Amino acid sequence: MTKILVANRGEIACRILRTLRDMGISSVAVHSEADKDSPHVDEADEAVQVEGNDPAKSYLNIQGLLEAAGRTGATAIHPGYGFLSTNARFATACERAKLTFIGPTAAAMTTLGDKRSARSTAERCGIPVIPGARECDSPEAAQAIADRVGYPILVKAAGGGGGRGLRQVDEAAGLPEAFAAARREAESSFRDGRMLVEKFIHPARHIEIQILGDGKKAVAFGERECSLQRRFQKIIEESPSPAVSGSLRAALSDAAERLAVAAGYSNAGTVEFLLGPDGAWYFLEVNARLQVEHPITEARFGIDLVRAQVELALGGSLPAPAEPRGHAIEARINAEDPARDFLPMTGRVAALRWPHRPDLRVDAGLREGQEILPWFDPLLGKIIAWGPDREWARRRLLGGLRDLVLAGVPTNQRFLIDTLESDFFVQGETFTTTLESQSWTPPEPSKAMLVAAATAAAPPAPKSKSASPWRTRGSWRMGS
Amino acid sequence: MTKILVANRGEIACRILRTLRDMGISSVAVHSEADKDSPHVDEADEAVQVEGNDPAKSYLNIQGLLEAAGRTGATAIHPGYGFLSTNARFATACERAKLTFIGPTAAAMTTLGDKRSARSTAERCGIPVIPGARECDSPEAAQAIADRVGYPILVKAAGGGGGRGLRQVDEAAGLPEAFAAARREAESSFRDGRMLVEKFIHPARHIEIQILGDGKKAVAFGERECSLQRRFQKIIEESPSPAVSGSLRAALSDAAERLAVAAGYSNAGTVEFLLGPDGAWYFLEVNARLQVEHPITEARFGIDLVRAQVELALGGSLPAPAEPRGHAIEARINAEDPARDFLPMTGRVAALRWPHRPDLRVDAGLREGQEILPWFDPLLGKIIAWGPDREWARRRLLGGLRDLVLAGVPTNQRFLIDTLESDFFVQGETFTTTLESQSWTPPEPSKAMLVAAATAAAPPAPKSKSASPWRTRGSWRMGS
Amino acid sequence: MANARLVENGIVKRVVRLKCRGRVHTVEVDGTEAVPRRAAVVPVPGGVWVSLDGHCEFFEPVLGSVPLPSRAADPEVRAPMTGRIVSIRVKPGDAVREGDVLVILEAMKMEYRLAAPAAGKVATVRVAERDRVEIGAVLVTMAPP
Amino acid sequence: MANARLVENGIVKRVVRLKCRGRVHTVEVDGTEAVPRRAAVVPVPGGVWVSLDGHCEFFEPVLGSVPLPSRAADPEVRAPMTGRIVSIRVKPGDAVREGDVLVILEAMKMEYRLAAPAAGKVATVRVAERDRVEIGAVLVTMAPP
Repeated sequence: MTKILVANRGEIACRILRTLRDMGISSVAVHSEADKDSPHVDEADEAVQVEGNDPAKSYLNIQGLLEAAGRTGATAIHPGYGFLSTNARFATACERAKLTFIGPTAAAMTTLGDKRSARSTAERCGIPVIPGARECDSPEAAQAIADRVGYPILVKAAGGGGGRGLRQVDEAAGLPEAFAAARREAESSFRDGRMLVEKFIHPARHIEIQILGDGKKAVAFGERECSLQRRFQKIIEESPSPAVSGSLRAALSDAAERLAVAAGYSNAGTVEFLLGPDGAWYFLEVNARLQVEHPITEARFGIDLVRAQVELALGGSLPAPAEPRGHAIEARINAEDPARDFLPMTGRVAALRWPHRPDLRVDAGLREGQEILPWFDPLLGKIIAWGPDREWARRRLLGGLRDLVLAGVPTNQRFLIDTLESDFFVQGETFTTTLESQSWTPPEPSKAMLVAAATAAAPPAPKSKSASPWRTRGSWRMGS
Repeated sequence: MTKILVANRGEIACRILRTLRDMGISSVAVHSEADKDSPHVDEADEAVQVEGNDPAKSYLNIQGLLEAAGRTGATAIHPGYGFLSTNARFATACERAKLTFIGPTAAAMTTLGDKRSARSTAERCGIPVIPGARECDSPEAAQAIADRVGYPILVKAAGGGGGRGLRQVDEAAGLPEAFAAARREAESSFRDGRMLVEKFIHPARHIEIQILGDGKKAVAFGERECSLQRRFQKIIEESPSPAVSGSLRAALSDAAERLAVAAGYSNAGTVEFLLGPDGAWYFLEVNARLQVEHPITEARFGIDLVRAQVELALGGSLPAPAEPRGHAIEARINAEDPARDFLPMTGRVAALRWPHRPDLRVDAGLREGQEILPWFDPLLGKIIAWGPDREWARRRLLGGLRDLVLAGVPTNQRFLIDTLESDFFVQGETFTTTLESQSWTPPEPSKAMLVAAATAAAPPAPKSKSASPWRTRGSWRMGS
Repeated sequence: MANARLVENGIVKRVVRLKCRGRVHTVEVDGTEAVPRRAAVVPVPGGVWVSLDGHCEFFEPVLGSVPLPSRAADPEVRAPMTGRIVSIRVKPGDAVREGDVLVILEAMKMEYRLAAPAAGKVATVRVAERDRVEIGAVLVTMAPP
Repeated sequence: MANARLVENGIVKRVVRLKCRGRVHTVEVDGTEAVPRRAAVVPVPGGVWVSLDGHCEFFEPVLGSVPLPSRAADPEVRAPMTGRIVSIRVKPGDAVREGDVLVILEAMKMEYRLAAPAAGKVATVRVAERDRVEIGAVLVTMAPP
């Protein structure tokens, strides 16, 4: 009997748990003390509290997670994304504890999850890589590489991802501080302070290929364009990319499949590329796990990637790649203030109404009354629209974002709407630097919003005569 | 500038209004006095109250609807399903008022919407029809036909649909009363007392073909099997049908397209067939409008049928039929008691939580606190699941139905779950008489449900002494 | 009486009789029972709806010889058990209909939707969101319409 | 007072001042205004959230007629969000220029550099490295140069 522990929280834990329920597989949720009332806890058949020094640490507590699996009789672990999903030590620990880790083997994860090792594997496969990317342990070593390839450069964590431990450096003077800050972030986020330096390709598009592997073969499931990023984190993703031709898609898919096969990669993974302004493309890195933006691939290919992950991990065979259809766009709803440098926001969800309409999918793990805590990623949920073409998917997504009500914590909702309505998005002119080069000012609240707020903030005097303070005072004056 | 008035309410009005919003088309809702707070009113840009002698009559008030269109400057009317959607007089009145009726022309509606005329058109096209189906104005005439084709027979309204004005008669003795009852229902539902009598094919499957026409050409979008019915109304629909082979699909599609072309049919419509136990099939009738179950076709073909309807009505060209994909199943959530002959139920929605998961669509127009009124169809909403195969769609739909919380009014939720889990459904052995031949008993409430109810219904006595009414009374007695 | 109290090993057990679809069920509860939190428990005038895993039923407490005071007459809405206020749906002056949800209370891993016992106006709201409230505490007071 | 009342043609008009994203808006309402019903209006302690067509903002009623202090002149540097102090770059008595980094705060796995709002002198440092701080907590106070 298979029983799967989901070592994650939030929308991705909810999403995985729902597929497990549909598969008829028993599930176990884990949670920190602060998360004991979080929605993902309700989605599982059982829930176990795992200790941690802060609420996020519970999900990084390898020993605690293995104990939770042992106590509940779980036979497999799905790591989701983030947290321990790309931690080879965790994958190894699961293997030792005779738990099926739903992801690549620790060996493949080490080969492709580590940026340096992934790069040399790519080079051996004849896949182009970004000039100058070398590991360096000091600001001085970084400076030497930068001098060779020229500024701007990127300093980034060798063992990380998700935009943390990443800094752009435009000139030599800024390098030492950027290097130190990136390393601190890398150490705190990934417990791994190794850094890489590389040439900054500009303007570039971020194109990634979804793959599924069984250790011997690998199949590509098209590309996703994830160029729209703030603070190096993706915010709007789409598939297909408006910039990828059939021949480019074939080349990228072939490269991704070769890389996966070379590493003996099993389960779901993503191979990221940068597409330069001259049409040249470079291998960037491998995300050896499920991605936040996986639903846009699911919408086009009619596949449930979590189900495919579980089936592959349990010894199933690779699904046949279906013909993709139409266009899908995802928008991430974050608790953040786009008007103040996307500062993460906390608060309490005071009202929540997700949109419902054809070909619109909502992935979230949120409820009214829930406290948004500062220790976690600001992602509150995702809205994914599918359409027969890009324009229809864009309109559907806009419709969904306009219908969404999420009050009590500031979010990027209106920023997403304005971005999807911008000329650059309509024209598909999306680059990794697009959002940071645009300044966004929140629109003034409309007359209707102000009137609604004024009415609620200062309700009119009651109409009943006895209750009116004016009437009362008048009578008094008359009587005095 | 196009502006569309939606002459309907409930889930279908909400669904149409959302597509209009995504298309950037201004919209007008209409509502009866009792419906002024209903969800569909909020979904439109404008709303107009239309008078009626009872809350449902507003939506049948042709003059009132045309006035609402005139007052708001609407240029077109979408009738949804039910109400006036297949009323040729309404289509004609719209044409006269220079309003685009989003549906077939009044002429095509008359040719195919009327059962007698549709049957003779089918016969002219060489499409098989059910033996003995003839119009008859008296029980005696009906008896003569029945004697010829043999019992059981069906008595049904010539100008109706949706199961109203329809009776099965097993022997001659029951005919007079059944005929009278069916005619009464037909007159009250459709203001049309003409009746048909026909041979009852048994056991039969209900198979229907979705078509889109432009008046000259017609395109089929696969079949839907809608055999599972209670009180002659569909309750679970799926596409494709487990009983339809590729050659049968081609034959049915060809018949549907030929019929539509013969009638000069434009816009969306559905051609219904009965599939007999011997594999023979018969033309049944045409639904000259959008169907309740249209989302399962949308899920497989990646088409928005409401958008296609609007575009066709505004002079657009027929969409190309895409290759269908996977399997889709719809379940209708009705306010009714399956344990008491599906008696419609009323009440107030006290709690409502729709399911969210990949490839699950919810079409509804319902909110917490809403009163379910007795004048309307008991349909509260629909859950539609897509999957790469039938079994996965079935499991997804079951997952969604189990997650749904809809309290305050009795519904068929648990009945739908048990039906989807039944052997006959799993094996695809679904016939129009399947549900009425099964008896369903609601399961006993589980221990957990009873404990939850007991805790909430009779909370423990307050611990504070002063707050206890018993303590207070005791003191009184002591003092007296 | 609907609810008899038994004391067993120092734990107060209550015996509750509930009618569901015409059948009376007798349930013993002592407050230590675990109910899955995905259960929705929705008290309304006259009883409570419980929805769990797609099975939703209405339960009506069966009243014995001593009639309980009519809920409709009670101008005070009290906490049925000790817990935490999750959400307040009304403010003073709001007109409510019978059955409108006033306050959502979380206790024992379940949400309780406390509804207006009769149509009327909200007179006072005595608690704030996130407050911990004791059993029997007055949460909302009502005035006639 | 935040809300003045005007009487015009027998209708009581109220003038309400609301702060949204630092800007004060003055609104006249008489209760006859139509607000689209799809707008969500969510009162919470301290103000009200309004969400309409995908635009959601928080409005705070402005009390009193005294002008608000200018932000630039604010002598207190506060935590923009709840988090942990990673690094403190100044000590009391340090002269700083506008934009100089005073404190680095980590929250949601990212670093925030809190800079001097104007040139001046550091008066007090109220936190230590590794402290957890709540949103709005004063971290550093400034004195004129």
